[in-house]
Amino acid sequence: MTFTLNDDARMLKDSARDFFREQAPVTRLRKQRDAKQNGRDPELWAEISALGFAGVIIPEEYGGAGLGYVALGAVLEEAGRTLVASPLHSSALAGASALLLAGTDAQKAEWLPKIASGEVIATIAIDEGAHHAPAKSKIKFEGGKLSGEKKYVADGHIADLFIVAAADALFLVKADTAGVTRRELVTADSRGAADISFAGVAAEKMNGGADIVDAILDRARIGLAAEMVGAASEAFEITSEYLKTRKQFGQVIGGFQALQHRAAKLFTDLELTRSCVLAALDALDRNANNVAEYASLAKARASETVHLATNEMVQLHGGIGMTDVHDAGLYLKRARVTEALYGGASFHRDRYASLLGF
Amino acid sequence: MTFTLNDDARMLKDSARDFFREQAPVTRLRKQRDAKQNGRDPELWAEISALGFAGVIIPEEYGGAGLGYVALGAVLEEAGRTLVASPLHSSALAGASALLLAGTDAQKAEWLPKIASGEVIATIAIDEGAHHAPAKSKIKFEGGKLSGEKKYVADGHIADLFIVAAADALFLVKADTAGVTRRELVTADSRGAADISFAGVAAEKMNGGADIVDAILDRARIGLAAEMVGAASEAFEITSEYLKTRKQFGQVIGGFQALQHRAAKLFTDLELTRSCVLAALDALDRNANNVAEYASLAKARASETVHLATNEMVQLHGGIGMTDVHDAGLYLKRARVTEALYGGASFHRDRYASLLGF
Amino acid sequence: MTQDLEVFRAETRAWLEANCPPSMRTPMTGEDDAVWGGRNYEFKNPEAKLWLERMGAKGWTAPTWPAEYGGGGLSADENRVLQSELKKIGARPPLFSFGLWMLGPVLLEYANEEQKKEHLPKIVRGEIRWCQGYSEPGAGSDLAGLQTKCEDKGDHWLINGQKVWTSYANYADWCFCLVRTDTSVKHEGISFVLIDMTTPGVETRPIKLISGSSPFCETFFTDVKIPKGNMVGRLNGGWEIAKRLLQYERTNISGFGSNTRVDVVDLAKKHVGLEDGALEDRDLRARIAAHKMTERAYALSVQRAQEEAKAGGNVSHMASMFKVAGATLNIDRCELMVEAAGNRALGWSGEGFTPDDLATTRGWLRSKGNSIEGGTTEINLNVVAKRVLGLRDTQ
Amino acid sequence: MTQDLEVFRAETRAWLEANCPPSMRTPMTGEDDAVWGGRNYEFKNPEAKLWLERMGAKGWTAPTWPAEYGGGGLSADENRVLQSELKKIGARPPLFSFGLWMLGPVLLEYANEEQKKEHLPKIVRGEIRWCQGYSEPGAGSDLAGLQTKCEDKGDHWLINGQKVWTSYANYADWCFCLVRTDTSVKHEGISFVLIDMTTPGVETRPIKLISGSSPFCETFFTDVKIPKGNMVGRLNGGWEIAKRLLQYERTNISGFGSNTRVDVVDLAKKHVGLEDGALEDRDLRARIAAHKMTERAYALSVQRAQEEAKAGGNVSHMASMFKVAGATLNIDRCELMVEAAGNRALGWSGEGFTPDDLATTRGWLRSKGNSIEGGTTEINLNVVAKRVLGLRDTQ
Repeated sequence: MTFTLNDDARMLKDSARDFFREQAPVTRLRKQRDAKQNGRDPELWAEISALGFAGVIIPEEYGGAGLGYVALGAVLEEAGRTLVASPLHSSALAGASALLLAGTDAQKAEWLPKIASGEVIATIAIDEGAHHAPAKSKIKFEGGKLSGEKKYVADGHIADLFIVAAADALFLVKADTAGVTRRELVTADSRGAADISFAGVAAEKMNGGADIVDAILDRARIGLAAEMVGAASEAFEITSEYLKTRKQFGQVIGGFQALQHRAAKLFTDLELTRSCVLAALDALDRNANNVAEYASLAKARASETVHLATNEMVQLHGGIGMTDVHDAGLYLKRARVTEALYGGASFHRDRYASLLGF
Repeated sequence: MTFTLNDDARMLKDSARDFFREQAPVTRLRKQRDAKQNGRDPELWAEISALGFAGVIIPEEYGGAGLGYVALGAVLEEAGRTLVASPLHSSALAGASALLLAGTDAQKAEWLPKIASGEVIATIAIDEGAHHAPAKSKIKFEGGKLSGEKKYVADGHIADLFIVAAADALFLVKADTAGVTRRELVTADSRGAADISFAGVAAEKMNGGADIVDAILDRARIGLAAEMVGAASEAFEITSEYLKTRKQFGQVIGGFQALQHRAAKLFTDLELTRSCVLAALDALDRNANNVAEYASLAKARASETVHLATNEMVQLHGGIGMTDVHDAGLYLKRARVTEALYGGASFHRDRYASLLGF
Repeated sequence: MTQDLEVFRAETRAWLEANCPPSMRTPMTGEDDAVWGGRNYEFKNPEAKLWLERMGAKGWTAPTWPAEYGGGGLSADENRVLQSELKKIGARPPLFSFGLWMLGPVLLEYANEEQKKEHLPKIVRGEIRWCQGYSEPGAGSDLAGLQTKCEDKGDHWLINGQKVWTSYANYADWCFCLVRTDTSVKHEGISFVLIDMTTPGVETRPIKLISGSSPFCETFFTDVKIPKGNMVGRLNGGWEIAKRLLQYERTNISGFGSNTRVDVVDLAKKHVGLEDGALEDRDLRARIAAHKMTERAYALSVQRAQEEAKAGGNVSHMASMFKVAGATLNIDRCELMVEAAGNRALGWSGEGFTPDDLATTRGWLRSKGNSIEGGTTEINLNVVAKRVLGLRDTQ
Repeated sequence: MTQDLEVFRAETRAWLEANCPPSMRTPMTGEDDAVWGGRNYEFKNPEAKLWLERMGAKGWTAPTWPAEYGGGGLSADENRVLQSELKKIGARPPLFSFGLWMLGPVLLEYANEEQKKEHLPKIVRGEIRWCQGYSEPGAGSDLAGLQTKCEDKGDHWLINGQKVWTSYANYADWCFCLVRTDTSVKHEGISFVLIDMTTPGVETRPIKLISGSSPFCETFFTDVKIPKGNMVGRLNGGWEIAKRLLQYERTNISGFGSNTRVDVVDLAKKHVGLEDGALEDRDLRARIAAHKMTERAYALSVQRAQEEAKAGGNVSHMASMFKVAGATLNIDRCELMVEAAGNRALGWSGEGFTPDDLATTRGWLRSKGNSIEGGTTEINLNVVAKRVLGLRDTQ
């Protein structure tokens, strides 16, 4: 196991950091939101794709860079820092993972190059109710036709391709297929999503059963956890800076011991979570046999950490943190969405306990 | 509902406070322990009984004072403050409650006067494994003979009379009956207890079924919660005093904001719990229809509060709090025992949720 | 005495029966149903206007204030009878008002006769809507660091500065305001003044919160002239009044938690589901149970404090404790609601979410302010530690 | 290079095979199996003595210390090979020693040649057992407030004062000790000295803990004379050494959590039981799951820090963070164990409880000290806030 980025990943991370800081800082999300784009920013996605970020885990034979999950995780972490609204996670990580793990040769050949180039936006459609419960899917597939409903599909409102999970199977559905109805959701994180219904829709079955559904979800969870660690880190650093500059009672508020202790605890929590996420990404690249454990560990802890970091961000900023003009609210809202996606801390504690046999 | 003591209860509380502070301060427990009495202190029990504390809830017709649970709770709270080791809770509250609720007229007439005078020590025998699970009792009663095992019976090593709970029935067993074997337990709180086995023992059935078992347990829980609030209050006050006197870095440590905030939170928690316990005691005297809710509320919160108060007591005293010569350890140990008895916070959260229908 | 009370109860009941309009006996459906009064207030429901006028005329919007200032002049016992009768018919509060909750009590204590006569009756009748000018951009938790200047110009005071977090200043008629009258000292250089918001030089700008609502404003004072008679209490004596008023505010805000319309248990049952009578997510269930216990503990503690206050105990020092506990409770409640509602509580607007879903999300975001407004949780913990527990710095 | 390492691995494996006695390849069954060495140490097992002698002779009790001071003289890579081979055969540590963990590294950095030659080899071979004289009754968290006086008497130092929390001082041969050599300043008036515990005027008194064990002592120095050569580093330069040593101590204590013999999950399965493969108490189950996650996160973080240290990163500032996290983790673990074991973990002694039950109770009580010894959690949070995060008082 290693926690250290190799040279390729390091370079990728640096270029991602530079690009997102310059071209997609939080003000860009704010602009998208105020223009009611609900996460639509094709220009930004084109730029991101042009930098190769959409093909990081896709092998070179399919037009990607074949650099693996550690590398993509590094990019997602940087994207998380500035709350970049793009289908990087849903398409370049979750969608691509689904095709890599469950795609037939023909499906891979058809879709992976387009995902790598950013031409096609893919996403995975998992949940069917208010909560994450993949094993309880009611998706039906009979005679080549797929029926059922999916809720809160991330980037579902802009995706071209859905990978639809049943309890023990996966299906490819093009978004423009007859019988697909999507209701766009205007979401709290200003990224958008969709509820989607499939009424006897033409669909292609993919390889694999429940195990593969789980394996794909674990990749989605770990990748999202990387984004969450990025957001939590940035939230922490902004807050920490504020503690050093805001004065009350004649001194910077970072001098107050109660706040110092809270900051120190948050920092510790963040560092512990970072180790889990790095280890989980590494486990994917190593093809470790306990990826499921790492995934639940990373997603549960990242959920709690980003929750704490963003709540402390609001509270320690005081009144200004409650105003819309400050970024704290944007971090808080995105955090809440990522906490819920692909299972929250509660779901993953339960799963972790089961995996450990108790 | 009222939170205010009436004159009788107020007088009783004051006399209990004076008596325990003078005759049974923590040093008395320490002496008992060092002499390996394991909770045996017949002299102290005689004094306590002489003051009428053993008969507070027992009606005058049976030789008691008939003052009710609020009054007895006030005495238990004071006993909790100085960690008084006596069968006050197990006999005067739990045992007496069992006879009052489930005793036949003959059983009441035989035992209540003796419990009120302190001549007989009664206790309830509930748990059969490591955890509180009254509904899962395996006690058998056939042909007037009782069989089964009870674990960690509070004051079971000194009791004269056991009220043995089955899942849906209660039995009176005299401790000296043939077939009763008790193994004395030397416990962390220096109060002692016993594991008891009943091998076809002559027993008298009492009135009532599972409901009455529950009702008796609720009284035991609420009374114990009163003792716990007393211990938590004293632990808090001792700690608070220490914060005002111990100096480090040229100032009293109570001046450090991180400690101030922890003390303020603990105080708030304690006050909220106190309200629950007072309301629960009052609900018993009012014969309210939601005593079960109050009991789980009071026991769960008292468990968490006394846990926090005693842990903070050790931590905020620093090294000295870890030494045997300081009282912090004694509070911590008694707290842990009371937390577990008659169901801990986890058990009562579960029960509370069930009572509230979710 | 008791007999008098029973007479009073009968009369009250009869009067309410005759005077409380039918729609005012139905539960409020949202914040929009709250009547705030004031010069420019537009009643959405004519019966709400009638109800306010009738209650205001009797002084029952402020039942225990002296009748000479427009109040109801009731004893504490009579007021309890009135409140119980109001509750019995499910009557809506006729008026929501910072004048009633916060300013009135301090005017009664600190204002001169003329000021009381001028302002209290209008508060009672809901004719003037008040806002509070306390915090400033550089003076939040450190309120006494405020800099809004108030200069003595002989025949008037001249005010220059900026306030922030003035609740509904854009709707308010008057503002009670802390100003600096001496820059050489801190707490002892603060005074308490009343400002007509229509005075030239007063400007307000609403602040949009992360929840999307705008219940607060920035308020700017540029060369604002106010009469000398608009200072309450003595020159440089404003800090004492400010502290007293903060107690009223904290007591008020800490009550937020009880204003629940949707219960978290119901929400969880709906979105999470039951299995053998227990919420399927046992982890969430345990945390909701713990929360419901704290909620009950809080409610019982408020009841206990009221009982102790009634018995003559001094419970004013508990305001900070209740403020902290109440804010924490409501924040936890909103978090659990969002968690229970899952992805249905991640919406912002549009048809994809029900109004209840959206209210859960917005309410969750709004709740984050509870531990900041009316004194942050940190400041209130300082107060509990120092004033209640007696822990003090030696420095 | 890699080939050299493989040669080293083969040689090491062969040596261990030939020299590690059979009983030293079995897991330790308790604290009693730990070998602490020293002048008066009595080995319970002759093979333990043999194992220490053999390892000590090779310097492998301190593998990376220079060979000239009795150490193994291994490179970091060679040491990793050695450790992995030791782990492979399940070898017990030949020696537990504050000399190895704490004093040795600072002697290597700060001591003069004579001191190194005198003390380091004896530490390596376990001939001298050391204790630490740091805290005093009036100087706990505020360690620099220490008052034990050390006066220059020309040809010797004269020491008077009292230390507390000296680990196993009653068994130790020598003590490394912080003393005050200048009363006019605080941190700059402290020196670091070495004291032979057999010197007249040294007395120790064991402290009984709430767990019943006595791993610490009070130590009294009354007119204790020590040679001038026993001061390490410069006069009044002891605070720097003290801080460095505390880092070693914190790293050391924070490792407590990993020393688990009974797993909390196994204990819970035994005492709580499973239902459909899940612990019956779902509330406890969720909390154990969260704890197991933190435990894993902590272990991964230690691994990461080691990797970063190996790559040349400066991770010494993380000692305080790991100390806090490690102590919290172990305290939580012990709490969960006691909760899982229910009334079986409420015993103190006697036949009513199994030795494992009693170990759970005693271990739980002992764990409460983890957040106090080696710098309290509060002090270490201060350090993280100030030194790692750069949050400082402006005062």
